[in-house]
Amino acid sequence: MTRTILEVTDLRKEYSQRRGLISMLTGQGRVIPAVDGVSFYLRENETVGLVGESGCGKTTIGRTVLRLTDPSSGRVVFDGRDITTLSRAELRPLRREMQMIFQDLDAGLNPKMRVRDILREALTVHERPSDAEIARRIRELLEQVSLKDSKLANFPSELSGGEKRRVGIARVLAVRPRLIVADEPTSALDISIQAQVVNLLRDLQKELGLTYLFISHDLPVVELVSQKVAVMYLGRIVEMGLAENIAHQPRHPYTGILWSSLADKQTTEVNRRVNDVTVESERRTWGVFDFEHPASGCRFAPRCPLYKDKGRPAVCTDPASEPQLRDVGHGHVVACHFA
Amino acid sequence: MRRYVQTPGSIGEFSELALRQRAEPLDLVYVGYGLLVVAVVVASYMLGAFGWLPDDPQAMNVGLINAAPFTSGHVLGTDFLGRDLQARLILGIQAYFLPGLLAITISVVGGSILGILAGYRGGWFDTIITYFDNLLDSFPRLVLILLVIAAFKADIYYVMVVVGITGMPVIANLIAGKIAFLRQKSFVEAAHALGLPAHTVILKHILWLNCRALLVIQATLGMAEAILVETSLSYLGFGVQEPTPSWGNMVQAGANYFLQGNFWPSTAPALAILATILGFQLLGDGLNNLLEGKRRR
Amino acid sequence: MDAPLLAIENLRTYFYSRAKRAFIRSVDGVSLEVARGETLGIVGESGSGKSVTALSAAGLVTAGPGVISGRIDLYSNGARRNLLDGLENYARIRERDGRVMEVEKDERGWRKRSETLMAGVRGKEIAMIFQNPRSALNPYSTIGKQLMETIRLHTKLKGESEAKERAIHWLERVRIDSPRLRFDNFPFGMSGGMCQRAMIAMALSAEPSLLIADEPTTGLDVTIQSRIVDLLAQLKAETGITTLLISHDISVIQRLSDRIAVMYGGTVVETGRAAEVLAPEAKVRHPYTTALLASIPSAETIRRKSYLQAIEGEVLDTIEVPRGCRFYGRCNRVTEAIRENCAGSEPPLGEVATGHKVRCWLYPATGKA
Amino acid sequence: MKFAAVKPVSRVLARELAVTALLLFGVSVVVFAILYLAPGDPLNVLLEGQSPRSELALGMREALGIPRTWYGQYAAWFGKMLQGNFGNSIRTGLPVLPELARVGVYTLTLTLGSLALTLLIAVPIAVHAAAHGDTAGNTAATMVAYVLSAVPVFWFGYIVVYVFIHTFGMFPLISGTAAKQEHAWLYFLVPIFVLGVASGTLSEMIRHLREELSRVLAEDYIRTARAKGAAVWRHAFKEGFLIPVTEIMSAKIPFLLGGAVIVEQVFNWPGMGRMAWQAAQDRDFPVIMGIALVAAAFVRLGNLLQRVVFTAVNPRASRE
Repeated sequence: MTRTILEVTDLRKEYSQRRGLISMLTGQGRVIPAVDGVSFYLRENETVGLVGESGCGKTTIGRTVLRLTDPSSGRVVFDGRDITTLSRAELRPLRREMQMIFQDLDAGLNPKMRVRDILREALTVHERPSDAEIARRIRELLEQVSLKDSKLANFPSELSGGEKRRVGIARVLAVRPRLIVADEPTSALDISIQAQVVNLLRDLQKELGLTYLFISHDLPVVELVSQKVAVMYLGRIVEMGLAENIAHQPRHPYTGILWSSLADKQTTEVNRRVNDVTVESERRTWGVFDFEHPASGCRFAPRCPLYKDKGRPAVCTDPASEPQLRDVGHGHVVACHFA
Repeated sequence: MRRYVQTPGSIGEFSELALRQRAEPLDLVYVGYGLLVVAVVVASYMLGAFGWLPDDPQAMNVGLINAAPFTSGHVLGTDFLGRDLQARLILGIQAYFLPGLLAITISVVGGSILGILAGYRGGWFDTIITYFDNLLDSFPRLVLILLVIAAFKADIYYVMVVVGITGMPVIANLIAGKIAFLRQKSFVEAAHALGLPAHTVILKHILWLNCRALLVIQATLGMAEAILVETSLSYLGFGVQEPTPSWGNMVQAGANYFLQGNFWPSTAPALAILATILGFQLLGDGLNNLLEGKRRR
Repeated sequence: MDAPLLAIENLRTYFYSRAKRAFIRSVDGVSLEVARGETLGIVGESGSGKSVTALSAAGLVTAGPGVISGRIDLYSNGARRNLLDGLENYARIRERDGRVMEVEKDERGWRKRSETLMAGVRGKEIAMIFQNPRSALNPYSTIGKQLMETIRLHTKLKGESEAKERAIHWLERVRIDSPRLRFDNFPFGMSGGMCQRAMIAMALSAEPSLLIADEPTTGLDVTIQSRIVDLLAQLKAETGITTLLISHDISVIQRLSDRIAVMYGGTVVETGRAAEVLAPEAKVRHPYTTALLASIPSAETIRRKSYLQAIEGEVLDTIEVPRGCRFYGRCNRVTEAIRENCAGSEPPLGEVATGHKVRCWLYPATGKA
Repeated sequence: MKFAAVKPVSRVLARELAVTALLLFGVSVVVFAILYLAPGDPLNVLLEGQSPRSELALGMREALGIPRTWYGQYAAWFGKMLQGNFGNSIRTGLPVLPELARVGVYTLTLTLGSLALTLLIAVPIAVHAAAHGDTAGNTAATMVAYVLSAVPVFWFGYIVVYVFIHTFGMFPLISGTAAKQEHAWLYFLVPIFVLGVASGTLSEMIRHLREELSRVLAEDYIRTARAKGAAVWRHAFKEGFLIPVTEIMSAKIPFLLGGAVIVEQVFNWPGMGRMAWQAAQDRDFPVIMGIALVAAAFVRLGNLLQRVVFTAVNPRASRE
């Protein structure tokens, strides 16, 4: 059994939406919970996929785990240390161990710096290697991400999407991290390049023993790269378990809808039932992301086909009984009254 | 008719061209003219500061009043007291040059600090700074200057402090906007994630690498503003006083003879103002188009 | 095949890169036909020219030099009209070695002429829906007003109240509920899926003969994507409208298209019946299409956790277009027998089976058959 | 993300009014601070007339009920101002507020007139340039605007005056009462013309409007309008024209007020600018303060109007 490298317990992150001096003085303004009590852990050298629709809080989890933003409450234990209590200065040496690949291809690539300078800077953040050592490491990094030497003199704007992504990955690898949060690493890329990057990430994991938190809405890719998958809905994990179980034997109705909508696009048979229900949900909630007025009880109830089938049981909308994650065997957890 | 021509070359040779090759010719003209003006102004300032003038600016020649250009050794003619206009124009630069630099320094430094606080720290700072900007924008600049003159004294350095402070909001907004743009690209966040200390991110990545062009542009535009304010005040009689020359008081003094048909003593400094302000403005705009990619199309 | 509704012939749409002083050959000799009643899906990666083809057909290319040559024939009301008719007079093209080196274009004259040709076509005959529906709808006007504008422009319903009734009818048809309430909504208060429904309603309310759907699901959530695809399928079944569908998402194309065209680097590399081109067991297929399909994780790949078969190299940037086959640099099926051809000259789009054409030197003989 | 419900325009208006009040309060603090920091004791002038700063005087001040602390002084001053008492002019002894009201009308005529003129020139050039790109015509017009924007207003004024003397044989430097003469309208129009053309706002107006309009014309929803065969101008009008025009108008008010100081000086125009000049010469604090406050109020009012237009036009603006 490998070691647990990251353990997240009851993580919460709220954004207060206060703008302007007046609302600031009166203290008015909304508080929007982006992440609402999330717990999970990552073992060394494994990949955990985090899926869900846009706005469900997956990116916020990634950022909070690395403390790019401070959590409202909860613990994030990285390698035995709770990083939520560390000061900025104490945190900096830990930064080299946990890195993030951002969705935006330009993240970290200063438009006014050449690729060589970007990599050099990354190599010298945490240590002071000699020039020869830097040159050697840059060559090594280029090799790891299969990028041509000639690109070193380029500015980011002169690179293609795939090359930018590779430079971004090289920049992250420069500090020799152990944990990488990959936030939608392929969504900004062309299909043929996506496959290259997915392969590259898997190679690097094997080669360097990396641990990934793989955030994506691309379900087949997540299923391919992850050992475990967590499904998020409106700031909560509603189901988590082994990738193949999540994909093929989902217990939570939302997971079912996610995967079947993928199949829907491909097959000509229309799953009328799911469609009706989801259309109804738009009617009910004015779009999906109503954080201000989450349905009381189970927050998925307004969109839930099961809820409808079961004749709208009161337990689903009872504010006192929001379904909690419970184990249904083999470490597969699900937050549904009827799973 | 618009022409599009491909540079001849074989496959794989269409590398990025040098800036001057892909720039709009008009922008190059703007910048070229602006640089010329800057060079002339700086050189003239030096000449004035060391007193290397073509003629004594205070020497009166009552026999040669309001002379036309090229009259007996006076390349630009003489004014109403027969003083050499060329020498006085050169000396007039003293009136705004250092004060203008002071104003620019205040607005660039102050604006950068405010902009970084607003853009980088955000939240409270952003709100407070927005209100501060709005507050400064509420005063017509010249009225505020007159208020300061009334309260303190008609000193150009006091005035330029006001000009500098009122110039801060523009720069603060531009920098905050630039930071917002970089943030949107997750740039700031990625730098933090890598473990770069905040001061490196702010000073190196944001200010030096991404805002320097913008600050140079704003500084040139700021100089145009400073010249405008100085000449206006001198014209109104609050700036440099006769017999010390300033472009503004030269226009004012010459204007008394304007309606008699003696345009030149007033027009020469006016043209100097026009050419200089235009130079700084065109330089700013041209650089904006070239460096910041703000195309007119 | 049925009579075509739209026939694009040898269309070239170029843009100009000031930074490189070179042409971006976005669409470089595309020929396509859309038959009445069918859905033609164009699939390709970014920069393949699929969207520019559609925009050119609708006369919506604004950056210069834009469309520089070709024919776009629209068959409507029993007549054929070329939407690029007479425009060649406004552009002078100088070529060297079959490569455009200089374009001189009277853009104002071109635009004027094009607007005249497109009047009564755009919106009326050809309607379009776009990606990012929220920014494609006017944020300063309500959904209802925008719908009514289209209806009053293009149908016989000119009156305020009848147009409003028709608008509400269309909101219902795209499954927007409480359409009377939605009618007065501004786009910003609505979800992306809802906005796309409104876009579709607006496009169809003019009762056009051709619908161009340019990446209709891009940028939407997975669950919403499937519902939009579903809606398009249902509306297609109800109205039988001819559709030109553009997407980079093969699953969307697969689900909705009768025929497909695969684009790469500004040209069509393969076209044929969707079932035939995308069939897993297809033998004759363009190497690019094969590779594209292999890039997507299949059930088999996922089950065995095996590697994806990625296409090496980068997507062609359409500035440095090679002389030979555009896919040559990334192709893994080049044999010694054809290498010289692949590197030296562009293969023709040859017919390998009835209605199935492939632009590849691997299939030359059947091409002439 | 979730969008807040649309708020009625009236609530947004109330908010903007509150912001305006807050800013005007800030303006008064700035004005007070300048005078407080000034050498001499200008505040005395405001509070009870001139008296030297000495122990005796301080005793006198207390006897007269003048607060010793700065905030006390501010409160007293602010309270008087709220009652409409801006003090009396030192030079003329007249109460400031009615005087300001009298001359304010002239300045308003001058600035608003020149604003209208600037728009009249800038809008066609900007719209043409946004719609057609660089053409010889609009490039030339933009260049002329650039040059005019750099022309010193005072000198330009003399040129215009000179031209008038030679074409109309008249001398349009007036003191405001000469309105009975022949060609009286010229006496008004000439200063407006000078300020409108050479105040330095022309080129900025053209640039701002052109940039905004070009940006909007490239928006997705304009492409949609074209795709459905609708009139592009109707769709681009609100965001591409109405909003930038009100924005630039509001932003340029302070510059025009500053320019008015000079133009009024050149043309002897009996407005606030001339009054400010006179007051600065005489260190007539009550007057210059009053002018600063009124000018700031004018600027804020322009801004408020712009916000109202923006809110009324833009459905997103009512989202806080």
